[in-house]
Amino acid sequence: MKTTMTLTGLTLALLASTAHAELRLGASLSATGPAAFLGDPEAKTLEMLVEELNANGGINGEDVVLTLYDDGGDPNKARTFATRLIEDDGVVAIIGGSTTGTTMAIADLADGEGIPFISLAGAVSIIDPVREFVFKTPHTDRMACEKIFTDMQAQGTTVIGMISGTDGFGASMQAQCKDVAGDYDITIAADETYGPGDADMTPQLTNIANTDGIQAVLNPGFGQGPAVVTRNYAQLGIDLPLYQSHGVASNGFIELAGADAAEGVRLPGTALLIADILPDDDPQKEVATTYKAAFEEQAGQPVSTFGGYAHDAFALMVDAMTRAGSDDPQDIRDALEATSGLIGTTGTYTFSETDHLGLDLSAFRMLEIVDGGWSAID
Amino acid sequence: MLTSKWVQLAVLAVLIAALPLLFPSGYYYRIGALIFVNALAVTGLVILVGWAGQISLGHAGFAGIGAYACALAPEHLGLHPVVAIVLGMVISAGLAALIGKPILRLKGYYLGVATLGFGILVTMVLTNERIWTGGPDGMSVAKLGLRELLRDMGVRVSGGVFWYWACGIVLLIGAWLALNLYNSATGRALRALHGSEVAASTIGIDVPRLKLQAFVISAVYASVAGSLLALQNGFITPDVAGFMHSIEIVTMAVLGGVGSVVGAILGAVILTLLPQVLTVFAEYEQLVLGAVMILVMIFLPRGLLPSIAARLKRKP
Amino acid sequence: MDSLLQFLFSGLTVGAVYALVALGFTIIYNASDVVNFAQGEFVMLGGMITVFAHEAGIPLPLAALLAVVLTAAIGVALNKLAIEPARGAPVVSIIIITIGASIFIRGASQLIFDKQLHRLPSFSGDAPIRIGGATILPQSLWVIGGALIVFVALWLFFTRTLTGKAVLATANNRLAAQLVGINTRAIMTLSFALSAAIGALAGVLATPITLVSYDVGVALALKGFAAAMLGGMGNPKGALVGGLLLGLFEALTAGYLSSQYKEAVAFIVILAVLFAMPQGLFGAKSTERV
Amino acid sequence: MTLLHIEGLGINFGGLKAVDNVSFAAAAGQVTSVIGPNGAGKTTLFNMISGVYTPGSGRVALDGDNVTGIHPSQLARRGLSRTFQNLQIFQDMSVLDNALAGFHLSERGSVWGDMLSLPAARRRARDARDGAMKLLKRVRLDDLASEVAGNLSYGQLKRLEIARALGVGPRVLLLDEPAAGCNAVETEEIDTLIAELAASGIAVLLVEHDMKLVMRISHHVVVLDHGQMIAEGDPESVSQNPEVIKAYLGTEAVDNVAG
Repeated sequence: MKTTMTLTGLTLALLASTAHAELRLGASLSATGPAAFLGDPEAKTLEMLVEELNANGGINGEDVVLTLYDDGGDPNKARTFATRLIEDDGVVAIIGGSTTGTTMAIADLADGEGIPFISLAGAVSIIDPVREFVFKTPHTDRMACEKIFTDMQAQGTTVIGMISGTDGFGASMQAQCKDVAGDYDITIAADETYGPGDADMTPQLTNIANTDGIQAVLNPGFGQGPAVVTRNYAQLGIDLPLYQSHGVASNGFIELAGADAAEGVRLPGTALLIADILPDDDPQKEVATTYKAAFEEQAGQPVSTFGGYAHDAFALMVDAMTRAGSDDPQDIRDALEATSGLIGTTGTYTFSETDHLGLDLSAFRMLEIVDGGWSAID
Repeated sequence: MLTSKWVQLAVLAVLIAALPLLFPSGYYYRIGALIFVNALAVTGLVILVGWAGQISLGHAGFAGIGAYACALAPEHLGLHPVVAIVLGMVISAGLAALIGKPILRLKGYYLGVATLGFGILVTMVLTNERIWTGGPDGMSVAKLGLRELLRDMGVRVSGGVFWYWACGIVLLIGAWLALNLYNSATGRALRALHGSEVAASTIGIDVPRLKLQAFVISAVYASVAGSLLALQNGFITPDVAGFMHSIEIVTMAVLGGVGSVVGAILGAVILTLLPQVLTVFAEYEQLVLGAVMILVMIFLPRGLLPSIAARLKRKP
Repeated sequence: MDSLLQFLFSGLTVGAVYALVALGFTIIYNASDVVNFAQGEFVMLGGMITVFAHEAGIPLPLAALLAVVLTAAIGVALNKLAIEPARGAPVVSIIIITIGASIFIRGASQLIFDKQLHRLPSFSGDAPIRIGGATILPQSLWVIGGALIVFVALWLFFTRTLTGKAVLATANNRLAAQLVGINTRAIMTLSFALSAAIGALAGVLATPITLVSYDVGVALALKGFAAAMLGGMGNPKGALVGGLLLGLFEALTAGYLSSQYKEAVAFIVILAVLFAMPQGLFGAKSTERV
Repeated sequence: MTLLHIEGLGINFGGLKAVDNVSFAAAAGQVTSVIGPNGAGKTTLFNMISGVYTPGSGRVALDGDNVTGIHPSQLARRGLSRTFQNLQIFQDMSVLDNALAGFHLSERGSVWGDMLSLPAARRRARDARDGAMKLLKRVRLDDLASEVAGNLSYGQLKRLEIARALGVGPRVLLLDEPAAGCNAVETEEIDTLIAELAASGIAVLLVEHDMKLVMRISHHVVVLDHGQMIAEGDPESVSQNPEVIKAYLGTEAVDNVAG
C-alpha cells in the first residue's frame, strides 16, 4: 500500500511539473552533507538568481523553472537525481555537481542524453578530455597550484611542506600540486594529511616544521581543516609563510581561524572576495559587487567563492539560452560553446570546442590576509 | 514461515515484471534498479543479522570491494566486468572469512565496533590509495558490455531499462538462494544459534563455523550489490563503502523486518523511495526522514512486515 | 621543537574530547543497555546553542549553561517521545530509533541554526603555554580538566549514591528494580538528561578547538562509541581511558607513521584489544548461565 | 556396558569448589540419576560432562575415549546430547524447526547444496523431517508442529527439548530436571519416556528433584552435596544412607525420601 501511495505521489509531482511550458533548469547540489560548504551557498545563489530573473521578465519572455535536488554529496544520489531531472522533470539543462564525485556521476549521463551540464567542481578530469555537453565554471585545482607556485617562485621559495585534507577537494589539489611542483622548481619535502573532521593538526605540523630546509607551507583543503591548521600553525609559532587554497576563500575563514592566526596567510582567490577594494576600472567590479550585495542581503551570510561558481554557471546558462532562442538542449549547448567574453565573479569566460572551462590564470588573484581583511598582492 | 518459498518468489517476480507497466518515465526504472540493488545487500544482512543474530556496522565495506573490483580489474588487469564481479565476490568472501574468524567471537556492540572498524579501513584504503582508486573523487567504471551485445542481437534497450531487468533478475536469484537457505540445515542452524548458542552446540552445531558462513554469504551479497551499483552508475567513489551506507542497509533490514527476506525487500523499497518522495519537503527532508524512522519503530517495533503480519493474525 | 611531547599534548586534547563523548554514552547504556547513536548530536547541540546564544548577546558562561540545560531537556524529550513509547521493542529497533533521532535533530538544527561552521572564543585566551619545547593551548586544559571532572563525578555517582546504584540496578534487571521500589521511568529520564547534559558540556568545552556545525555529531559519535568500546562499555573508567588512548594512538600514528592512516591504526589497535579482551579494557566479564 | 566414565571431576568458581572430585560411571541401557539439595553442583556437573564448562580437574571418558574439555558440538558428534534446567528452546522457531535442528548432524551437507536446494540436500531434509515428526509424535507435540515454540507451555517445552536432544541420535543423554514444572500426568509421561529410552539402549543421565520419579526409574543413583559425592548405589541403598538423609534434612526433599 505504501508503495502505491508513494508512486502516486511521484506521478502527481510529475504531472504538476509538466503542466506549463517554461524553460526548465535542473540542479543537483550538495546542500547538506560533508560538502554542504560548497552546496549550501550554491543552492541559495541559484534560487535567488532564478527569482530575480523571473521578476525581470525571464528569458525571451519565458520564466525559468528551477528544479533543485540535494544530493548530500553522494554520487549515487546525484546520478539518481540527474536521471530524475532528465527523464522525469524534463529539464533542458543542468547545473550542479558541487563535488568532483557528484559531477562525474552526472556528467556521463548528461553527455549521453545530450543535456548541457555546467559543473561547479574543481577537477581537471571534468573537462579534459572535453565532453560535448559538459562544461565547468571553477578554476581547476591545477590552476590554483600554478598560481600559488608562481607566487612562491617570486618569493624565492624552493622547498615547501604540504598538509592536505583527505576530502575530495584536498586530495585532488594535493595530487595536482605534486604534479606541477617540478615546473616551478619547487620540491615538496614534507607531505602530510588530515581527516575532514580532525581537531588538532599539531603532530603533522610539528613534523613539517622539523623537516630541514622548508621555506613555506601549503594547505589544500576546505571546511574546518584549514582553520584548525592555521590556528595550530600559530600555536606552534611556526615562522614560515602559510599558503591556503581557494577552498577557504571566504570571510568565514578569517573568523574561524581568528584574525591573529590568519594574519599573513596567502591564497589564490577570485574578485568576489575583494569586490569592495577592486579598482573601479576592473572589469569584474560590477558583477562581483552586485552579486555580493544581493547574496549577503538574501542569505544573511558572507559571500563565498563557491556561491560565485553557481552565479557564473547560471549567468552562462542564461546567456546561452537567450542566444539560442529555443529550449532545445542541443541549441543551448551550441550557444554555450559559443560563449565569448562573459564576465563572471570567477573570471571572464570564453568557451571553445576544445576548452570547456574558458578561464585562464589571469582571473585568479593572489590575496593576503592583512588586519583581518583581504588585500590583493598582484 | 508466512507462506511457502514459491509463493514469495512468484509474488516478487510478478511485481518486478508488472511494475514497469505503471512507469511514466525512465527515471522509475532507475529507482527500481536501485531498490533491487539495495534489497540484494539487505537480503544478505537478513541472513547475518536476522537469522544468525550477528550485527554488522561495516557491511558497506564489502559493497565497496565489489564496486571497486568492477572498476579496477577491467582497467588494471584487463578482465571482463562479469569476471570482475566474480573476482569481487571471491575477494569479499576471502576477506570475510579472514576477519570473520577473530571478530565473530565478539558479541553485540563489540562485534558492532569491530565491523565498523573494518568498514572504515576499507573506506580509508579506497580514499587514500588514489593512484589506484582515484581517491575521494572516485573513478570511472568500464561498461558491462551486455547491453551492447543485446543491441548487436537487435534488442535495443536504454541503460535504465537494462539495469532494471538485470538487477531485478539478480535479486530474484538472490532471494531464491536465501529462501532455500532458510529452510535448510544451515539456515535452521543459524536461527538456532541465534536462539541459544549453548543449546545449538549441544546438538552438534559448530557455532563459530556457521557464524562465519553467514558472514561470508552476507559479504558476497553485499559485494554483488556493490558491483551492480558500480556498473550501472559507471562511476564510483569511496562513499559506497562508507559508514553511512552501512547504517543505511542495516536500517532497511530492521525497518522492513530483519527476519524475513520479503520484509527486507520491503525495507529497501521504503528507504530507497523515501528520499525521492521527501524532496517535496525540500529543507525539511532530513527532519521527516528521521521522524518516519522513529515512528515506524515505535508503532511497528519488529519491523514492517512481521508487525503487520502479527496484527492481521490477531484480528482474524 | 620537541616532537614526542607535542604529539602527546595533541593526543590528550583530542582524546579528552573523545572521552567526554564516550562518558556521555555510559549513563544511557548503563540504564538501558542501549547505545544512543544520537549522543553526537547532543555534543553538536551544546556547541551550536552556545554559539547562537552568545551571538545573541548572552554572556558566554550563561550561554553555556543555557545550552547544557536545553540539551538536557531535549534528551528528556527524546526519551519521553521516542524511547519510552518503544518499550519492549528489540534492541536493534531502539538503535534505529536513536539513529532516526540523530537524523531528526540534525535536520532540525540546519533549519533552526544554519549550515555554517562556527567557533566560540577560547575561555582563557589563545596564548599557547610552552612546556619543554612543546605547546598546548589553554582551551586544551579546559577540555582535559572537563573530562577528568565528569569522570570523577560519574564514578562517585555510580559507586557512592543510591540513585547511581539504582541506574545500574535498572539496567541489570528492570523488573527486579521495580520490585525493590526503584522508579525505573524516572531513572530513564534522569539518564537521558544526564547523558545529554554531559554531551552538551563536551560541545561547549570543545567548540573553541574543534569548531562546530550542524553535522559534526556523526563523526564525534563514531569516535566516542569506539572509545567507549575500547575501554569497555558502561564503565566510566573505560570511557575515560578509551578516549584518551584513542586520541593518543591517532596523534602518535600521525606523528611517527602516517597521518593518512592514523584512524586505521587506531581501529586496528581497538580490534587487537578486543581480540585479547572481548569486553574491552575494563568491561565486566559475563558468564552465560544455562 | 559402561559408556560414560567420570573420574575425579572438579571445577572452581572464584575459589569456591562448585564440584570436587566426583567419580562415577553410567552404563548403556540404564538410568543413572544425580541427586542432591539445591546448589549441590548437579547442573555444574552436567555442564562439565557436556562440554559447556571446561573441568578444572578430572577426566570424562566416552566409550573409552578421553573427551574432557571437548566442545559440546564435538561431543554431540560422538553421541552425547542433553536438555537444560533453564529451557534453551529456540523461541522464535516453530516446534518442527526446533525438532529438526536436533537432526543437524545427519541433515547437514554443504552450504552450496543448501542454497541451491540440490536434490541431495532436499533428500536429507525430507529424511530429517520424517525423523523429527516421529520424535514429535513420541513426545505428543505432533499437532503443534507448525506453532511458534515461544507459544508453548512449560511442560510442552520440556518435552520439545527432549525431542530435540533425541534428534542427535544419542548414546548418552543428559536430562536436567525434565519433570520440573510438569503436572502429574505429564510427569508420568516423562517417566515412561525415560524408561523407554533406557530400554532402547541409551545411557540416560538424569538430574531430577522429583524423588518418586528418581526412585522409580533409576538403576543407579549418585548423591552430591556441596559439590562432593556423598553416596552412590542403587535407589534402595541410597535412600537409606544416613549421609544422604542428613544432607536432605531440613529441605523439602526429606519428605520425598521418607515417602
